[in-house]
Amino acid sequence: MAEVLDTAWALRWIRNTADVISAERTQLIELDRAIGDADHGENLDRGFTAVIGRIDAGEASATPASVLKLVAMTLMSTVGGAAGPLYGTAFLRAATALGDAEEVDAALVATLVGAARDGIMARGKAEVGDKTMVDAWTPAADAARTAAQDGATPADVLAAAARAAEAGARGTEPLIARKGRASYLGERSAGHRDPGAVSSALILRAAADAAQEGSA
Amino acid sequence: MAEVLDTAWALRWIRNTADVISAERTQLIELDRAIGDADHGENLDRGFTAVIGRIDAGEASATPASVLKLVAMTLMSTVGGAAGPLYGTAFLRAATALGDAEEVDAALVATLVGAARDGIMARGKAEVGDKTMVDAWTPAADAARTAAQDGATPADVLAAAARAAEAGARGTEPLIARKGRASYLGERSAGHRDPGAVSSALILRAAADAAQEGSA
Amino acid sequence: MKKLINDPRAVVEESVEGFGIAHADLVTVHPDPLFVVRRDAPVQGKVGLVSGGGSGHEPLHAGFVGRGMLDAAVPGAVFTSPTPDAIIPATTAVDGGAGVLHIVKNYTGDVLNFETAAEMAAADGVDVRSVLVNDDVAVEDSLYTAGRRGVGGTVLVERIAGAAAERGDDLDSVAAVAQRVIDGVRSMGVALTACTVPHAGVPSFELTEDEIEIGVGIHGEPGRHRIAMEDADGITQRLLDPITSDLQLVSGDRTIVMVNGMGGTPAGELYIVFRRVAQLLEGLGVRIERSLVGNYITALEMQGASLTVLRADDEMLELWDTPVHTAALRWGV
Amino acid sequence: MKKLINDPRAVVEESVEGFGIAHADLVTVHPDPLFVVRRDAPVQGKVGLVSGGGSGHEPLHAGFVGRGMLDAAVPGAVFTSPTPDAIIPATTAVDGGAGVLHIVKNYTGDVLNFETAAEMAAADGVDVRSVLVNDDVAVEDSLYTAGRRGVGGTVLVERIAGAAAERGDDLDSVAAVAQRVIDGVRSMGVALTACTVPHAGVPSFELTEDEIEIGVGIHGEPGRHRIAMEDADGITQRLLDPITSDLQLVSGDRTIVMVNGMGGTPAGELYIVFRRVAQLLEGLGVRIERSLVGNYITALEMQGASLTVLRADDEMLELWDTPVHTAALRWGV
Ligand SMILES: Nc1ncnc2c1ncn2[C@@H]1O[C@H](COP(=O)(O)OP(=O)(O)O)[C@@H](O)[C@H]1O
Ligand SMILES: Nc1ncnc2c1ncn2[C@@H]1O[C@H](COP(=O)(O)OP(=O)(O)O)[C@@H](O)[C@H]1O
Ligand SMILES: [Mg+2]
Ligand SMILES: [Mg+2]
Ligand SMILES: [Mg+2]
Ligand SMILES: [Mg+2]
Repeated sequence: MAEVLDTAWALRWIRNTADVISAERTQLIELDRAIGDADHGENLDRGFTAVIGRIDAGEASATPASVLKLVAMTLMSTVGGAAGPLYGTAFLRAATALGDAEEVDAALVATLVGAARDGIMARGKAEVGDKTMVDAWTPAADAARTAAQDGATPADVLAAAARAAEAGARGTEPLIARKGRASYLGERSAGHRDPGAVSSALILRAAADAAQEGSA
Repeated sequence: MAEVLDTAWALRWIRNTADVISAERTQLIELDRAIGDADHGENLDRGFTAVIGRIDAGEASATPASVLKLVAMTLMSTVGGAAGPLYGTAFLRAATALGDAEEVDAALVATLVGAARDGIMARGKAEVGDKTMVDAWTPAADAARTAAQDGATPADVLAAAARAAEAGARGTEPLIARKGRASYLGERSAGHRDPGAVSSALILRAAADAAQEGSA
Repeated sequence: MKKLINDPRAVVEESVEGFGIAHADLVTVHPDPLFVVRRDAPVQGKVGLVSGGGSGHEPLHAGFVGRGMLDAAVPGAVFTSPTPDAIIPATTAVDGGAGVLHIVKNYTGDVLNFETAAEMAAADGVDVRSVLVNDDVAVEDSLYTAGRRGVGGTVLVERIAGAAAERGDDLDSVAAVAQRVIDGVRSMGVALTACTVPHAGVPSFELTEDEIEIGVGIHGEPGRHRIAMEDADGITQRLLDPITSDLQLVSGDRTIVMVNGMGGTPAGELYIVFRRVAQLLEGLGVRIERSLVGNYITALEMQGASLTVLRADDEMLELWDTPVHTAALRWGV
Repeated sequence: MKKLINDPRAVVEESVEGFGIAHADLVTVHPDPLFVVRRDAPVQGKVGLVSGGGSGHEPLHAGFVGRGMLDAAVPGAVFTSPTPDAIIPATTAVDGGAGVLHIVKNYTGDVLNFETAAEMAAADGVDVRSVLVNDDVAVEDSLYTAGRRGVGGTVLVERIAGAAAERGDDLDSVAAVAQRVIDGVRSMGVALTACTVPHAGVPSFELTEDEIEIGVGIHGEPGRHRIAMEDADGITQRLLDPITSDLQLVSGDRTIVMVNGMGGTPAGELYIVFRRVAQLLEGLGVRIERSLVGNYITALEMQGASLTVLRADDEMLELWDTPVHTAALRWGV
């Protein structure tokens, strides 16, 4: 197992994300249709397609942070809705946390995930339990920190984060939404998974897979 | 068999008509939905309901013609669409043909039906075969004249007219409409009976039944 | 059938009553027989303009009563032309001594009822003239049909003739300009869904999820062709082609164009159609001098649109631009 | 799904392009990033008004760009708030030196994107202020929700704040009158059918032939209660009651009332609703001083309506009556 992740990992992460968002576009639209306005999958797909376009055009430069910053700026200007600024902020804070590091070790991976989570919470003011993407990112950040403290590899830190995010996303199902569009539904929001939490788990799983692939 | 019809007959005719139009309202709407605009049954039902209201209020006076004139004026001002002026004119001409006769014999019955037909043709400019109510009234007028010439009773003259009108209405089914709203459909109007021809047959059958009842 | 209505038989009365309350500054509603007149009617010395027809086409006609357009509108039952007993008092109510023009859409019912009313109003001493709008190119205009239907062109006739009346033209002149508009205007419609007449309770025709009706009328009458669903650009071409060929539009011609919603189609889609019309006409060298995009002559809640093109001359454009103040069309005031 | 569209992903661009052609006398369309500005923008010395939000609510917002209303509209994808990269240039394009007011509907997405844009425009030296419209009484306004949604009241805020800006009020004053309108306006909607987002291709929710959704939003979000179909008078009461009680309307209050169609409901039905609103308010002694009946803020082709009531003071009424010249609202000019 590689002890550090690099720019190639960051690029694989984002390509994996674009692929899985495209593959899950319809499912994410369906989830949002149930308790929102049926656009989450469409918006993210549009955003990550634009990101890949800019990566293919050679706009990302040498460091992992430069990749994440490009993602942040592109999502901010192409996704719209709630998820655009939230993911935009998440990737921006993650990029800032990485600074100009060319290699990302386990501790820095945990920091990255935590910074993304903090960005989402700062921007959206949601708490754990409000049935939002925070319910995926908070357990993910906690799991990442614990794994890194326990000496896991970067890939394993990300795998722990992805697992926790997936459990968190599943856990949104019974909750009553208190933030975002689903909150208008009150108790009728219970019984559906939060689309943003589900897409968050997909993004973190893509990161873990990218780390896994790099070390294979 | 009575050799003459009177004002009671005229009133029975119109009540019968109101009843049968109300009973066949939906069928007439359906016929008009197929090749027109789905209002023929509604319009006639509204019109004859209004006629009955005015009869019940005692507006019709002593002669058969006065009943038919009331029908004419009421239909003219409550039915609208093509059928309103057409039936209005038909009943007006029929009333005029009766003059102030208190008793209507077989010859006058035939004259009445012929006058109604002439009124419809003068107003609507349709010919036999254009798939309109003319295709019911023309054979009815012809049959009435023949029956009267053959010495039939007024009730039998009307029965002959009703039978001919019913056959005429059935005969509109294969025709391509050349007048009225159904003409917009061109060849697509074939295969449906003309609603106005069907309602015309109902009106003439009501007249025959009223004569029959009176002589029973 | 789900509609925001009470008794299906009171739909027209209640709707016009609400219209009268909302636009009390513009119109007076006479409840029985039902007709709507301009609040300051009769305008002395001005030709009065009366139109009417079945209801369900709102804002036509009551929405076009007011300065620079109609003096009276006579709403019939849904999709059923009004009766002479309503048309006659509407006619006399707007006669300011200069005569009255009836603007009649070419449907047998409208023609017969307005004809009767005109005769009787004339007998009462009103100078009545009529014009017949028949702009629907979906219908063959021949000796063997009732002729083309009157559809979207009616709005343009009412506006331009209304402007001529407002500036003081006499009855002959107003009738003449109305006729010139009629001669130069053509329309064509498409339905994506059918509409449901309240008293009928079921849709006027059936279209599957993949079918559309080209050449549909404004009464849920089936159109000329039923074809598989196409994209907006394709449909727009199908609406425009018969119009340009019937009008024989050539490069340099100047037009007024209306893209009209049938009632259930959102404005965003109408602008997509308008965009394509503009592109296609530009390709032909035909100029759009003025345009309307929106719901002007509808068929209840039908989804679909119609396209109307008028070959306009200087006078029509000048009349078009004069002030108009009605519930549904307003500018310059 | 049958719509008059081409590529579902090009719906907004093509529609706004058509809008720009149809209303070239009023607006300029900037295609990329997409926003619409008043043709004479920036108006020197005038506070600039910018609004925007997801598309699919036409004529909101682009239909309200023009004299006496908005200076710019920023349309996002269908039902998706626009992004800062479009809001920022729209903001700077309409800054005539007197600052810019953002009129934001209260949805998380709109709030976050406008917030970001405002920060960045401020960093560019523009004096930016924001107001948040949250008039939908169907939603509980509490610490535990995202707060009430912004719906029909937005139209009234845009008109009245636009009038204040046009007469030369400074940024503080324009923001203050906008906030006063927000404080005094409430809305409630009903859906008879769902709408279909083009890229989703299936209706946003399902209603049977006998169900309606009371308290529906303008995005096909399910409402608060799903009930059995009722007649128009009953539904109107359900829309009005929560508004009058939330606003604590009392006899003698003066109001501006809007009965708004959701896109697929014909005008005739809206007037039936308006008639009932007028009767009920009259029963309460509440006066309707001004009214709008029509499609002003829609949810694609959804069938249904919303009711908006503003408790109006003298200044609001005076501002309301000043000239406005936009594609969808026009008077006095
Ligand atoms: N205040 C918030 N904080 C964190 N996440 C939020 C907040 N509001 C909404 N979200 C997330 O955004 C997701 C919806 O995103 P999207 O559908 O793209 O935006 P919109 O609701 O504007 O249509 C929700 O599923 C939820 O996870
Ligand atoms: N020119 C005409 N001459 C005779 N009958 C006609 C003519 N036009 C239409 N009709 C009759 O009128 C009937 C339709 O009546 P109705 O539905 O009440 O009127 P509308 O077509 O105005 O809705 C047709 O079925 C036809 O029999
Ligand atoms: Mg969404
Ligand atoms: Mg009919
Ligand atoms: Mg009819
Ligand atoms: Mg959205």
